[in-house]
Amino acid sequence: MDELQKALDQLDQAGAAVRLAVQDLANAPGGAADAAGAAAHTLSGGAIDPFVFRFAIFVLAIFVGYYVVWSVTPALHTPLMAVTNAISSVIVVGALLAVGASAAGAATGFGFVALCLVSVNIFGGFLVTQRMLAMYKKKEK
Amino acid sequence: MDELQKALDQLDQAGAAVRLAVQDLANAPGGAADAAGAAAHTLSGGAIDPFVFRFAIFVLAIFVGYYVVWSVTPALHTPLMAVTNAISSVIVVGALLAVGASAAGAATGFGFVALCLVSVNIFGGFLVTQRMLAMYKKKEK
Amino acid sequence: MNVNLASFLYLVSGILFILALRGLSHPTTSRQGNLYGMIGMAIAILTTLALALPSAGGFGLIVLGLAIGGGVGAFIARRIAMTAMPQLIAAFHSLVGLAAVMVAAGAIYAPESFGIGEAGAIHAQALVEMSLGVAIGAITFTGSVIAFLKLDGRMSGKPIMLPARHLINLALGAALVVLIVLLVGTESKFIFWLIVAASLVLGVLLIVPIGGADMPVVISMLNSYSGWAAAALGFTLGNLALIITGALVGSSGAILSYIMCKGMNRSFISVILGGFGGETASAGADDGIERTVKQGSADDAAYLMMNAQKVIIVPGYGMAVAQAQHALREMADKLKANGVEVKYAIHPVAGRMPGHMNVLLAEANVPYDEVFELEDINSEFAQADVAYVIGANDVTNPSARDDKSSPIYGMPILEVDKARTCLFVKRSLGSGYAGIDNTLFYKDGTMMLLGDAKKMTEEIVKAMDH
Amino acid sequence: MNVNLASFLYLVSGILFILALRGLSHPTTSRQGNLYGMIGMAIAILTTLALALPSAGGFGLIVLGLAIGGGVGAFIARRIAMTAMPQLIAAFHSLVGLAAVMVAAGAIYAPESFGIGEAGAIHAQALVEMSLGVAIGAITFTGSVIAFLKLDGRMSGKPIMLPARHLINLALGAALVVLIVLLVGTESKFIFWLIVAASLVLGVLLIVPIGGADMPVVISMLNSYSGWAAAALGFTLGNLALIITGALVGSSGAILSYIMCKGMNRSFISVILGGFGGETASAGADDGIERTVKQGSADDAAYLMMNAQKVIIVPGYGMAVAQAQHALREMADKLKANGVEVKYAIHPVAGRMPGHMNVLLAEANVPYDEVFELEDINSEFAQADVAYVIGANDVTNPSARDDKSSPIYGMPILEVDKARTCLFVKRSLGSGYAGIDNTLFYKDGTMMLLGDAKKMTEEIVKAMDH
Ligand SMILES: NC(=O)c1ccc[n+]([C@@H]2O[C@H](COP(=O)([O-])OP(=O)(O)OC[C@H]3O[C@@H](n4cnc5c(N)ncnc54)[C@H](OP(=O)(O)O)[C@@H]3O)[C@@H](O)[C@H]2O)c1
Ligand SMILES: NC(=O)c1ccc[n+]([C@@H]2O[C@H](COP(=O)([O-])OP(=O)(O)OC[C@H]3O[C@@H](n4cnc5c(N)ncnc54)[C@H](OP(=O)(O)O)[C@@H]3O)[C@@H](O)[C@H]2O)c1
Repeated sequence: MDELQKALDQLDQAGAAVRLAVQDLANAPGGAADAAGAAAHTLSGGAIDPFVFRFAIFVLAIFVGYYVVWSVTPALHTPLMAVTNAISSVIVVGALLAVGASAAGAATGFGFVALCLVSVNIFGGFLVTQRMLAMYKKKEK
Repeated sequence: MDELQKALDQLDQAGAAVRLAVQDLANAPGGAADAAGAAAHTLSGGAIDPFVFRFAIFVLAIFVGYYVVWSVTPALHTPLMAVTNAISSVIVVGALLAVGASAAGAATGFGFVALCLVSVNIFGGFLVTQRMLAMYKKKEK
Repeated sequence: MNVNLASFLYLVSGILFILALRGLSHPTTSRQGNLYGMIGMAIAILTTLALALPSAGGFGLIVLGLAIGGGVGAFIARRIAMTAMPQLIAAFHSLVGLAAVMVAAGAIYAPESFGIGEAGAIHAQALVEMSLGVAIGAITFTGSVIAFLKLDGRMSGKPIMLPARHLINLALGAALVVLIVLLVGTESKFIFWLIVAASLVLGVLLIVPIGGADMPVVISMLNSYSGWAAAALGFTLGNLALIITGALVGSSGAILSYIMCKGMNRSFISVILGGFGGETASAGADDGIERTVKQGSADDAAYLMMNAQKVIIVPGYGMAVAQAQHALREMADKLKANGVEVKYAIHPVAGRMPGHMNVLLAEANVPYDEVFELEDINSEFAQADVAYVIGANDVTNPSARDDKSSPIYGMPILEVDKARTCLFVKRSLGSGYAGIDNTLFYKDGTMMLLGDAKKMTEEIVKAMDH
Repeated sequence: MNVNLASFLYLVSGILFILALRGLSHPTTSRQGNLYGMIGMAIAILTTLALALPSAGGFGLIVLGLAIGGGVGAFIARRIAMTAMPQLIAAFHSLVGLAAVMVAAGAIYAPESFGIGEAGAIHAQALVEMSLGVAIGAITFTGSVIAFLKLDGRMSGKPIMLPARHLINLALGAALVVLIVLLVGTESKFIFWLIVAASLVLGVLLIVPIGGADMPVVISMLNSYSGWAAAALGFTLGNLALIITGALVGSSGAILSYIMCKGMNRSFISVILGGFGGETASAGADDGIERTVKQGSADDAAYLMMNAQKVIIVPGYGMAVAQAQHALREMADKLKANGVEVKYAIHPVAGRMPGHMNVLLAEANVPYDEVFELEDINSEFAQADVAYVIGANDVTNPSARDDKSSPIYGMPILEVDKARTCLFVKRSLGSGYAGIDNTLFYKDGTMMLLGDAKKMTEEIVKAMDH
């Protein structure tokens, strides 16, 4: 009887764990609730691999990039190079993850170096662009 | 003892059901595997609500729409109206779901009406655009 | 079919629609663009069929629906006269609007097939998105029907001004909001149909006070609406093709409305509030100055143009009404054969829809590289011997440039008054859509050729043969 | 922070970057655009910090890193001479490339912090995306360093042609592919560093054979690469800001390369294969025709221009070398004070990077509405009395227009030969970057003002005071 009780307790615990896991899934991402429903009738979007969405975003961003860059006036092509350089240092996001979130060690070191490098770029890039753009003036009349 | 056995059986079944549900979640969508992992360390993108992605796609598509429509030559503004009309009948997707997938009944009826209407638009829209565009000719030299 | 593959294919079809619009940046690429659009639509349809395999019966219904609708659509597309384009587009819009309502109804009646929950337990987010879609769809439907009737002349273009209409509209709008909240709470089908009914009425009320000639702006606006409705349904269905297309169509309609309003130098709000245009009595010139008009005959016009070096043709709404484009082309051919340089000048809001004149000229085989936009040709009028203004009026009115008190002051105009002689073909000295007297009629260099645009042009062609 | 909120904020920062580039469509909106860019970057940084709250020590390190890097960056940005822009941009690129390598290394050493799996069990997809990112980053790094050295004159601009270099590059590329496959299989850190090393070498080998003057194309190409590297890392990290930014930067670099190649009428492939430009001996004219050159003095030039009605100034690379922009502006002021109409004409590839001349003129306070693009001003040379060509050469060479056998045939040129008189300021009769003799030097209407651009212009200014 004792063993049975033990077995029952374990089952209970296991059940609770599973329930928790499912709840986790259902709560953390707002979409997971949909996902559960979706598995049944393949139509809802909840169950789609995020890679597809990212890819869609990537492709549309290329279109936007294409149009937005062609609309830049040739007189500002040098600032354009400077500013694209500055914004490409948004990989600082990766550097911050490596420095801040990981236990001290090699990764922190790499992250720190990356952070220093892109910081040069962030500050240098935007400031030099600003300096250039400040020089473009209209004719005073 | 019998009742206990019954209770145990039920628990077993319940456990199996939960396990199946979780497996469903993990298998069906390629990303759900990530999702499970992601709940742990908030960083991976797997756990993001698809609504965010859809919204990103929507916003970027508005940018693309803005640029692509401004790049249309004014001489083709009438065909532009015709063709946007034609492509907006992509809601045929919803009509097809209603007709095809649902049990016969009101939904099928609505779907059928919708399907007829947008079909007029699909065929009419693209064909009339084609007819118009075929008329734009260059000077023969 | 795997959902990931399906999503990817929907993305492809969205991209193809982008390429379809992109093709319209030039006539030579436009035909290919249209083809992309068709392929995109085919992909969207096939993907949906593969994703939710219909039963045999369902499949039969689908083929039937496509055949009926497709047949009607193809028939209309073949037969419609180019001059009836504005009406046709309004009519097509109304179909999209009604279809959006029907799709939403289908989703309410069979939520499982749409993956938005079970009957009685539809996701709240889906209900909100859907009711937005259905309301916009219904407004688009009745609004487009009214626009169609006005454009087709089956209903007077005169603005119909209900008393307290703003109040009624506001009340209806508020009622809609309340109904949507109730729908999310109760999921009642009755409330769903109430939303539909209220939106249908709102669509009528919003559009009747707008004058017939403002209908192009209205159509574009409704086009934009239908795009946002499609995008809302796209969110509900989690469908990338719908979301992308909705955004494209939404921006396209908004931009075209903007272009038209700028071309007329009016604010979008003033158009939407209505009351403008229609059969406003032509004001006449009551400033006490005696005005004389020089009237000419077809023979005079033929003589003048045959002896010119450069003629610029300015078509307007009257050319569309009279269907004079073919006669015009014949006249231009005669002139060119005689060594005269001929160009066409198109104002951005000439006619009754954007690009209206361009389509008609293209129909009459005028090569598009002889047709110029306002900015590109306006400086050339000063070197032209004759400006042949056929059925255009407002777009040439110099008071838009010179008279600060004119209601159209600030609207860009084609400067036909800079040409040595200005020939004006119209039926009377009446005003155009804006209802404003055109001072150009009384100018020295102007010769009026009163009569129907087509008949007059044909007579001129005949006179040229003498 | 909630992941959904974070994703939304990353989207916002991506949109702000789009608006930053959009602002550059006009000088007046450009400053606001740059501000949007800064805000976008701040949002991306703060979001990341809030999402993965660092420990106190980590936070200290982050502040330290930002301070060090930011200080150096701000210092450089303040001090750098405008003429050194090409080098600066190359140097900045190299930093982004190296940082991408370091971030990828961080991800390999601490995959948990990046949410891409556990050490020893990193997702295969992430490994592939990461190794692409790291390879492109490493190539960008060494490639940009070489470009920097060549542009800064610390390394000869002469193309260095290794024997069998195409074979070596192909072998290295193949080795990279094999290494990436091995990395995905083994997740070995040693192989990771082998990939880095191979890519670093490849970066050097790819760029050394390209002549110094082709470096602008190379920089743009590397810019584009760094964008794609960022996008690849963005896929790994599931970060919308990185994906959007990567796509923007990638397209921008590609389009600028395309514009430059078109401006030079060369194919992108021929640039990348290298061997062009550098110190090619100036060919000289060996066609046996005797050529005479009319040489003038500063006084002659001053006299000619003061008595002109319209002067068009054509700056080129020599103006940047001599830093003559301020003297030039002074000269233009004198002319304007004397009632002469002065305009500037900029060729799309004048100087050594796109928009190079525009920045320098802006630095010297030349208002941007006096500065015109090739298409807008080329027709005006025929009405100009003087074309003042300062340090430009290839972009005026009429053989690009007239001589089908010329290597630059088909490249659009500024038609300075249409002006009544053409003043050429340069130090010798040597050729420009393309190494082609300029037949304009020997034309009747041309007067050579041999000397340093700055000195000569200053002398002319002095002569104008007499
Ligand atoms: N295109 C658009 O997208 C758009 C959108 C909204 C509003 N609008 C407005 O529409 C107007 C367009 O200007 P518009 O110059 O093209 O046209 P308009 O100013 O409306 O003038 C058209 C003229 O054509 C004449 N006409 C009518 N039927 C004719 C016939 N059978 N034969 C000869 N003449 C005939 C009329 O004069 P008679 O009665 O004397 O013959 C009338 O004055 C503008 O005011 C614009 O703001 C255009
Ligand atoms: N802008 C870009 O993005 C870009 C990109 C790639 C390639 N390029 C190439 O770069 C070239 C640009 O044409 P460009 O006309 O601007 O320049 P260029 O043809 O290279 O000629 C510059 C001239 O300036 C003279 N010069 C140099 N230093 C001088 C000084 N201190 N004072 C006076 N003159 C001086 C040189 O002649 P002396 O030695 O006789 O003084 C030289 O002939 C084109 O061939 C283009 O294809 C440009």
